[in-house]
Amino acid sequence: MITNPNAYDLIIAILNAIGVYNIILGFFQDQGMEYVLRIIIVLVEVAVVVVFALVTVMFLSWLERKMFAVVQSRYGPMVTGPRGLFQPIADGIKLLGKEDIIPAKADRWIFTLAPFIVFVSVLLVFIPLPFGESLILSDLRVGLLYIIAISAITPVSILLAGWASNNKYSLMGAIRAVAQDISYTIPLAITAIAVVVFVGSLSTVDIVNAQQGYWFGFIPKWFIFLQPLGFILFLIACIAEMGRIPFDFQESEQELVAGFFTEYSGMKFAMFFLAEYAHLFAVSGIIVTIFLGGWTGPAIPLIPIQITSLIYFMIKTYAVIFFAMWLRDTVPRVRIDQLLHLGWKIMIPLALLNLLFAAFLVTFVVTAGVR
Amino acid sequence: MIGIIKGLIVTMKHILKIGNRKTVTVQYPYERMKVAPRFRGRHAVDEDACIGCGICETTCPNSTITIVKYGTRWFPEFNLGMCLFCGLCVDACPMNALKMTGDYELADYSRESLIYGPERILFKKEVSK
Amino acid sequence: METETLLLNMGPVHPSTHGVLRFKLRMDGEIIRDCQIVVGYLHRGTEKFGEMKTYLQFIPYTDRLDYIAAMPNNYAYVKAVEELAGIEVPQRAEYIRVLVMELNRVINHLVFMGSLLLDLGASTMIMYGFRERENALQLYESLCGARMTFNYIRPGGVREDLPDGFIPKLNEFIKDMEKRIVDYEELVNGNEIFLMRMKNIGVINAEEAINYGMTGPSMRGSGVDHDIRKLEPYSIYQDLDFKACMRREGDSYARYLVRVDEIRESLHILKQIVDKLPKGNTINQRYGFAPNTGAPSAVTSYFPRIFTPAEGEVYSRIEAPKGELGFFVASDGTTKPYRVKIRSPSFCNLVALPKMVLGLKIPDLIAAFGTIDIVLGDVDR
Amino acid sequence: MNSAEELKYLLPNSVVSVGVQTNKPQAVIRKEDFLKVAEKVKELGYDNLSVITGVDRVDRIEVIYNLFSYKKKQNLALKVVLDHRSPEVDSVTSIWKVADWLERETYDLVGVKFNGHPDLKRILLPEGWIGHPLRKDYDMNTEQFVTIGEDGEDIVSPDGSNLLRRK
Amino acid sequence: MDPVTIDTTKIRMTKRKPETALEKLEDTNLINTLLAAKDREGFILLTTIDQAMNWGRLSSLWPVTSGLACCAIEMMAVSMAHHDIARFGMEVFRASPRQADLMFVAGTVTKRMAPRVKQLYEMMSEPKWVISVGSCANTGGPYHESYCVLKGVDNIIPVDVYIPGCPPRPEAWLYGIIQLREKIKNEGYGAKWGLNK
Repeated sequence: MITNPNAYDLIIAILNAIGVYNIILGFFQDQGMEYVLRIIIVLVEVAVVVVFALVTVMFLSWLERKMFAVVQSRYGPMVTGPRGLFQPIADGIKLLGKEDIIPAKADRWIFTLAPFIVFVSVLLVFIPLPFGESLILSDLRVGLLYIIAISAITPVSILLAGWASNNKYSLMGAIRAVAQDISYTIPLAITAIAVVVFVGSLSTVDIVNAQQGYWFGFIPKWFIFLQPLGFILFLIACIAEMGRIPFDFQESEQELVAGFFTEYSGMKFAMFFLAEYAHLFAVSGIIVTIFLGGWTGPAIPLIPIQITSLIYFMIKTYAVIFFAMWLRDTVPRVRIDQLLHLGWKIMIPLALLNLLFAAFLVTFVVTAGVR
Repeated sequence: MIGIIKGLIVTMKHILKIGNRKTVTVQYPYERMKVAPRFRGRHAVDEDACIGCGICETTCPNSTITIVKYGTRWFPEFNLGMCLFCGLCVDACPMNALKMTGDYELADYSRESLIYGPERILFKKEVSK
Repeated sequence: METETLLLNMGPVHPSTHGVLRFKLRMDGEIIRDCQIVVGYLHRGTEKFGEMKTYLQFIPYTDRLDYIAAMPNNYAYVKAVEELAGIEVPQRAEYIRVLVMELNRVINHLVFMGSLLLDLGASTMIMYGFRERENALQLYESLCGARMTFNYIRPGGVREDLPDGFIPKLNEFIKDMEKRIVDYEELVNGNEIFLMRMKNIGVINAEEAINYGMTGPSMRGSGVDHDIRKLEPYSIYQDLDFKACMRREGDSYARYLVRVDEIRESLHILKQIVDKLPKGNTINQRYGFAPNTGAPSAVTSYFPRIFTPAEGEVYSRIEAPKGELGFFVASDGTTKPYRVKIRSPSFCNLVALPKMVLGLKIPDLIAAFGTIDIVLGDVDR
Repeated sequence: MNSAEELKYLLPNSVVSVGVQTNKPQAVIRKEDFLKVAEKVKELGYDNLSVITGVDRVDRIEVIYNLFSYKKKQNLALKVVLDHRSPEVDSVTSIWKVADWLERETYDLVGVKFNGHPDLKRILLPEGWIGHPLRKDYDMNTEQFVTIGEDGEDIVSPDGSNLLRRK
Repeated sequence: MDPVTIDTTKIRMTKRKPETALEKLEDTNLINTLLAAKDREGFILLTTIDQAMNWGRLSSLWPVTSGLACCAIEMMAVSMAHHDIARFGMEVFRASPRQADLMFVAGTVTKRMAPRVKQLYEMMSEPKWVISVGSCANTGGPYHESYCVLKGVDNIIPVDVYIPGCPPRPEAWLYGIIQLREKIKNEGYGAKWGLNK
């Protein structure tokens, strides 16, 4: 089986192109430590992704505040740096220097551990996310399953956080978060499977590759056109999964003060804050990958495909993020039982119907020669 | 779904600033709103007109005003930390000596500094010739 | 299945209690089994101040009762004093009074819409509401020098006449508001999530609403077609054309819609006043209390220092934006009232809340509570 | 015939006198018969209890009920005169639900005891506050402080040492 | 409403003591805050880090959502479109005191509310600041003769800035915030914890 190229291959290719790879490789081979080179390259990749995630989170928090402001006829952050661009940095510095409070009756270890689990689990989603042609940390053959599985860790850690805080609001927020995540992971998975039926592979790279090309010469072969219902279901499920308005029960401020992180302060709170925005980016990336053609787009001459694909991916992801923020500025929050009602009684049957429709399409239309 | 889309359109109109939906923020302190002439801010006492009669002191609902000696004459002293800014003292002044200015930048670091004695509120009316 | 109930204490500092109110809830999971309301965290003893201050000095205190719509408070107290002392008011002053009160009703309902939507989690509406409110506040500032605590209405008239350029600005505001209401309705009214949260929540029928002492728009949401402006027309309301807005459903959505309609109705009244505004004095010269204008030639006449209404008692009520606002004033013939009792709409409307929310969930409690539209300064006094 | 005179006609023994409260008819009721009169008044269609006011007249305490009928569009004020030392009157909570809080408030601030009220305790001031502020003999100079007890309820004490900050 | 624009280019990087609101705001921007390091005693590198920390703190003051009375409505007005507290990075009203840095005591502190306000203050994580807004919170204001109102919130918690007004205009409010920024700028790191006075 041919594996798709990933970022590791890309780095080696770049080193080769500059002509230094053999020298470095030779150096490590002389020492008999070829594996050290592999580790170094992997660490570089990880570092790039982590730095990218942090910068994105900072930018997103700024963007969200600006966006919020624009909708509401105001300016948003202005004083700190040009157009308030340094605002997230100031926030970060401040949160770094805040007192770290652990309530007396809290479960000390779990209370400390929970924010780290949330943050790490969100970062793990970045592994199989194709940012561009061969710009992927690792092309897992079970990529989609991996993403769904990893996102299921988040509610566990939220439950830990809510339970360990020994606060009634935290506990209720945590219980709500778990109920919500469980009921939305199922339609999420079923809709994703409908796409897998078309592709025949769980690998995210394969999913993107299957969306290259055009029907009739101008409609891109994105799954949103084959699966409009699936896309809407997936989008709703993703917003619920992220816990954003209209589904932000875990921290619904007017009801539960600050939900599961009511008792958190300082850096631990910052971890939740970072995880929230990193999650927003990751989930938007997944939506783009599955339904909006990933990094595909018309090629531009003279520019390497790695760069153009990255740009296409970013544009699409930010469009999805924009939509999520736009929706947040507009609608109120639904009630928790209405949310569960929507999840179990409407979305799951529709998702199953959508799966059936996909199977029908694959069997009778696609095999008949459209693809 | 239709209702939500309608709402989304309204917010999009604000994003794109269609119609009269522009940004309304006044960026204090870079720009300031005009303060209305009748605005009830910090007090000011006309040095020449005030006779220190104490009518403002009795009119004040909550004893913000005390009459103190300043130099050789008596003037009111305002504890702005306590003031209602209701303007009853201005209405009651028989000499038209008291007025309220448009000055609102009064925040300070201690409670004592909010007591505005005659040295901070006296002004001399410019005599027009 | 036997389940344990959870005691949840919401407030007094909680984002959605509109100030310092406390709910003691007994919860079965998310369902409210028992709701007790604890008030009094903002009790400032205003009624005692009524006895301690003179008639004139008490007017600023009334501003601080319902601080979102302070002008009706001013007016209700002054009206009681006027009835007690038998003071006549010039026609222009009456028109100006109604003008400022109706403008205040618009402001109050804008704040209501905003804070209700904020309670439901949508924070854009409150920005729009406060944006328009700010324009109205600028009108108030040019009129009486303050934004929220006006101290404007005096026994026998009003403190000052309208400033130059007030009416054109008001017209601009009315025109602007009429366009903006359409925006609000598109943003909020049809929104499915909003409907899901509001319909059939916190239902109370007409008979219960009256028995629980609800008044104002909260009561008219239950199908009781009563408005004190119509029942006992005071000031110049009998000359104006308006209707009491009413809905039959009795749920949160009906109470919300009544208020939206009332904004329209108030704008309609404002337009009529602008057309009809007569010329003349703004204060009864006998009791007049014209302020210092600074000009040396200005005729200053004073409210009599020793203003002593005859012995007696009066209960006078008006239709404030939140409901029936009444002042009971007892005089013993001295310069200070013997007793001032404030019948505040928020206090009485709040009695019905536990009745509305039993068996519902916390988010419903917040939604129903938001539609009653209370202000804690008014509840606790 | 105004509404107070109508009431006098219907219940001649219970109504002590008929008068006016500036521009509203007012009937003074014997305090023993008050609950009975209230029930009768409700039957007559006075469905809205606007306000309950307690007035401390130094030698006596008056409680004034302002009623309104949405059906007849009429006003009526009822007045009960109570003993200053132990002011007690029957509760009308069973007739008008709104009386629940209004009576609690009158109890809190004026100190009128309402017999038969389901939950007569202070409402605006914390439980344990000494004195009724709207009595004319209330001492305004005594400082009382509130602290929070273990169960989250208020505790009133004249000592504010664990609340006030040492400067 | 026609705002009066002020030319800001001339005031940047002034050496003299700031007096107007605009100068005070300019005095607390990143460059001026870092430059203040050389005026402080101690090793220059450490004081620079201190000042960077101070800059972070003064630029990102998150208030706790707690309104008490009339001033709370003006607090809402400050955060709304016309005045927009978000320009200072302060629109993040945290409902949980653990995550907040700043408490506005906006309104009358009654005797019954006082222990709760104190508790709320104690729940906030260091470093924390308090702005007392309006006459009621400053001294008891209109209600200072009342039987059930505390005569000034500084009787129970330390207050950094007092804003007079009843209620203060939003601009007065913003001026108070600028005064607080100025105060934080001149604080030593850990001054709140009593480490270096």
